[in-house]
Amino acid sequence: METVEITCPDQVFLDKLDRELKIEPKDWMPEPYRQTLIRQISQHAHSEIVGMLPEGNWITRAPSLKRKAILLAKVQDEAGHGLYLYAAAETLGISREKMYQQLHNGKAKYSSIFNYPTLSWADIGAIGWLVDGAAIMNQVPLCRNSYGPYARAMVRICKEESFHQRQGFEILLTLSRGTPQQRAMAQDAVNRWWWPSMMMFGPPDASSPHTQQSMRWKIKRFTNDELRQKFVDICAEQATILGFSLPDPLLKWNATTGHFDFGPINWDEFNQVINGNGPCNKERLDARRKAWDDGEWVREAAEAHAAKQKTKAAAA
Amino acid sequence: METVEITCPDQVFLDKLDRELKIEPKDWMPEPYRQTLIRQISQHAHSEIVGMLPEGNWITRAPSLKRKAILLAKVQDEAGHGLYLYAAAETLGISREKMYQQLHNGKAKYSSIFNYPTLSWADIGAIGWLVDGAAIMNQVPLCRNSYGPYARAMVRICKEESFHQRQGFEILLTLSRGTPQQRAMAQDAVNRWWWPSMMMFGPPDASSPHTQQSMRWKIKRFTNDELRQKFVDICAEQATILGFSLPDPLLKWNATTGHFDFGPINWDEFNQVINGNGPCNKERLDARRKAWDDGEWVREAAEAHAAKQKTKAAAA
Amino acid sequence: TNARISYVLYLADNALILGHRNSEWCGHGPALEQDIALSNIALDLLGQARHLYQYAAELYNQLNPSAPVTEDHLAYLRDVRDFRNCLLAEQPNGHWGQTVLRQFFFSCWQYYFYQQLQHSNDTQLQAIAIKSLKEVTYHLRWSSEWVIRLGDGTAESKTRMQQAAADLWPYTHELFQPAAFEQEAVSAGYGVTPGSIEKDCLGRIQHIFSEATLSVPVTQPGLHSGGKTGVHTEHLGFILAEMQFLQRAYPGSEW
Amino acid sequence: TNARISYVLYLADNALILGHRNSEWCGHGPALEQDIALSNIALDLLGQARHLYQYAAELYNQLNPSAPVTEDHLAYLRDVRDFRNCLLAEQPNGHWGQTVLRQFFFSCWQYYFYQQLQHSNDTQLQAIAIKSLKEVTYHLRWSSEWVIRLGDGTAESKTRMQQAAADLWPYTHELFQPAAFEQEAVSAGYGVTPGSIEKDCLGRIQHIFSEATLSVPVTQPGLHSGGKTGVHTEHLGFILAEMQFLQRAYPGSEW
Repeated sequence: METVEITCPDQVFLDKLDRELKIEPKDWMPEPYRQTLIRQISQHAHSEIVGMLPEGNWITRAPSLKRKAILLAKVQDEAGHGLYLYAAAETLGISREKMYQQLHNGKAKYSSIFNYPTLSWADIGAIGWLVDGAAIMNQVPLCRNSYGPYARAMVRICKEESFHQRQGFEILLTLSRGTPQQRAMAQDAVNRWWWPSMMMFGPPDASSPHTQQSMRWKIKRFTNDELRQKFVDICAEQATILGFSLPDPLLKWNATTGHFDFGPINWDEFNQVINGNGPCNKERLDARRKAWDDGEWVREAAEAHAAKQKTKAAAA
Repeated sequence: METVEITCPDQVFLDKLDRELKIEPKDWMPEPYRQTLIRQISQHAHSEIVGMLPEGNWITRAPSLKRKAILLAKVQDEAGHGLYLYAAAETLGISREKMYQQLHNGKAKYSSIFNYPTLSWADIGAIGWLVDGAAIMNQVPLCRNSYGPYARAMVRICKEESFHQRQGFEILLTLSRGTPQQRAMAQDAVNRWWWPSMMMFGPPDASSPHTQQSMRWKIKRFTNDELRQKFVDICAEQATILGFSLPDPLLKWNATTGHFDFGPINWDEFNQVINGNGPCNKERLDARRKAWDDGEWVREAAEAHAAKQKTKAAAA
Repeated sequence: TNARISYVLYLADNALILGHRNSEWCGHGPALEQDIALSNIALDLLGQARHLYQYAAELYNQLNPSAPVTEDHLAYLRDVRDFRNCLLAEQPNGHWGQTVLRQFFFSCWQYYFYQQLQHSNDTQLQAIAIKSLKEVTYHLRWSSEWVIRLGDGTAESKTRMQQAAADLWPYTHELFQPAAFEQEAVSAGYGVTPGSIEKDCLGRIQHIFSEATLSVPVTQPGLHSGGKTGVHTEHLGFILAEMQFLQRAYPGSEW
Repeated sequence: TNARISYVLYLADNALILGHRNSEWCGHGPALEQDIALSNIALDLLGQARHLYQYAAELYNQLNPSAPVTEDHLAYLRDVRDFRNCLLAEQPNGHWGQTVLRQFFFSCWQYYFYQQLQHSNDTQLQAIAIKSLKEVTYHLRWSSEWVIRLGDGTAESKTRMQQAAADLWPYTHELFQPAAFEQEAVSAGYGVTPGSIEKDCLGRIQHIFSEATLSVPVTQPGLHSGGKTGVHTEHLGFILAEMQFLQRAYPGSEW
């Protein structure tokens, strides 16, 4: 008589996590893990799509043909990232339409940074340098996250993002070597985007209740504060190269900790923006809703045409 | 027994015309006279309204605050002219809505000149000088036309139009004294607006079948060709003052006739524009239709509110 | 005097940008009479802007006599971050209801503001306030009437107005939050304390909204501000690109 | 060589302005996939424009070595009357169907045009034609598919497409009417006779329209032309005001 070993699925799942194996769509996974991933991946996808808007705002006004081509290609890349991520989320059993619905009705969030306006060309540089910089800091560890489709999407995304970040840095570098007006424009952009970028890492660990669970599930690899500190350390150095200051009088090298100290973040502002009261929340959502609504007849026609073709093919 | 003299109304009407008395709304008038007036006055009103569009196109781009104020006031005056004229036409038993309908469905015409685009700031000067100039030439005799309300509207309009014409001339004069680029801009505008302005007087007398009847009715006082010749004579002189040439190699003083000779007019182009194939016919009508359609809920709300107020007043 | 220039530019930019927005309607209004009325308001605002820019240029030229500027320099050669107008003024026209409501909120503020500015110790500002107040009184009446008409019109118009109120209301707070140059203006006796007119404004808005059967939105002063220090919405850049094209493309020309 | 510069600028402006229009869709397309596809076409056109402007600048600088220009001078510092693009390219995006139809008409023309230009005796134009043709072949296929899909889709989409065809068709004639610089280009052997590709274009359009169950509008060549000599529609001025703002506002800067 043979003995049959029954392993409970939960244990298989945790075992895989421990052995740094990927969870794949057909694998069993705990429902809260699935829900957390859906929330996070779709939020990330929405961020890519909404993130097209503030930068897209300067495509028609880019100051040279070369910059115009680079910017257009970049914003297009973001659409591509959105595609990868929606596809990854779909493997968890949610449709793209459903995710859009949640975006449009305000149930799903997106990165609050995109609720700030782009006011000058230098903002395109500052977004590349700071916003993409912060994004990469968040995303590189995600390449090793436990859910296979998400991790693979992140690998492709990170490669492009670091390219974007260098482009942003290069815009600022060019401005830093330009006329006094250009330098002022760039410093102003850095001033406006610095603190919102710092907020991109999310609330401080002390008020981030889900962090522990996400780390256990290997969705998250570092805490918000750890990543934020890394970001500050890198940016503080790079700002020197650019010759711009960061708008934080408390920013200072701390030889004891081996890190830069920095001033307090205005979490009240962060919460306001998250809750819909940022400078551009309404514009961003309105633009997305309008694109979707305006596209309805197009999607319907495309479906109708495809159905006709199918019928024809079947008849033939 | 007294004898009753019965005068047939037709005779009273013609008698009035002969004595240069005005026909008033309550007076009897022949139906064709009424119809001709409705057609002419509404066409004139529509021209004012559609004429707001090509010039309105430069309000947001006027090159100085003073020019912006002058242009805005001018376009606003045209709306005022439209109002006077619609009101004059309404005295003949047609509603403004009906006239709009005829404009929007293409049944009613408007001056074909407004189907050309305004491409530079100098066009605003050229329109003032040439288009308003031609309009005045047409309109001054209309101040003496036989229909009272129309004649009185024209008196007010002519006063403002000649003011506009001077403003246009002054724009061109300023450009003529400006940079080489500005002079070129102005010459180009004159080149583009000259022939369409010449067409504003309508087809040559030989192919203008209604002229005789209109002159008998004292709606018209001069023939198309007479007015056109007057216009050429004046403009040829003024062009010299401005230092611009008119784009007609055959334009030449003729000592025998005491007038300027001029080259042949492209009536084929004129007919194309009249028949809807001008450069901007579609844009102009679309803009008017859109304004009307977009305003529907506003007009409905205003009526509903007025009705409520009336009910309240009656109840009080 | 730098603060004084900022102060005057703030008032000038407000008038220019809202006048510009209104002028976009010219030829496209819901009825001829309204086309004319709104163009009139645009013209009044443009006139106010000119007086203010002329005064600002005068102040500027006293400080920088070697490179004198004109009203047109100030209107046409400053970029977005130098404009100080409130964000309300630059919001898109939207439909007619949004335009008249934007005008109502703005005129309401201007009305109480100019009433106070009449007592400025700066005689030029005083004179501009007195002259402008007559115009603004009419703007306020006209826009109030339209708010009432559309609020208390049809079901559709009421819905549209209530939505417009929700959209525009967050931009009203900024008008009552003092910028540094306003605080200096108050200390020096030529400016108005922004907060001092908030109660009157709110009262007037409540009164008109109640006649219009509309409810006044409730929001907290938040992030829909920054115009006074040049942090605008994304709309202003497009306004300026269009408005300033000729002056930028043909520098130094007379028009 | 002046005619050659005009010729190259005509081709460059066509590509730039249509690319610009397409790029306005970026972030606003009916679906992500389409957003990406149209941005790709915009990028291709922008790339073509750059090659052409660079060549035009080279020709120009040979004539005027003392004041050399770059691709950016040509794109950013000419005003409306100097742009030579066809009027079709500058027409507003309208709805998605209008945009894809505009692209179809244009790509159809570009496809047959570049096929001929491959035989230009100007080696630079030849090279640009060969490179561009690969891209345009894809644009033509993509836009054809969309015309078919929307024409033979729902009743609504068919109506919209037939209306779009009526609106855009009058602007197609211009492409086949020779400007003076084109006649010179043909005589000198580096250009394409515009009329020579009309039949092929029309045939292709008829074929695709028939698959799309749409009828080809019938209009005579008329007054919807002038782009080649700088007589544009009123749209181009607004495109340039926006596009050129930074170069105009901050002259002589590196970006």
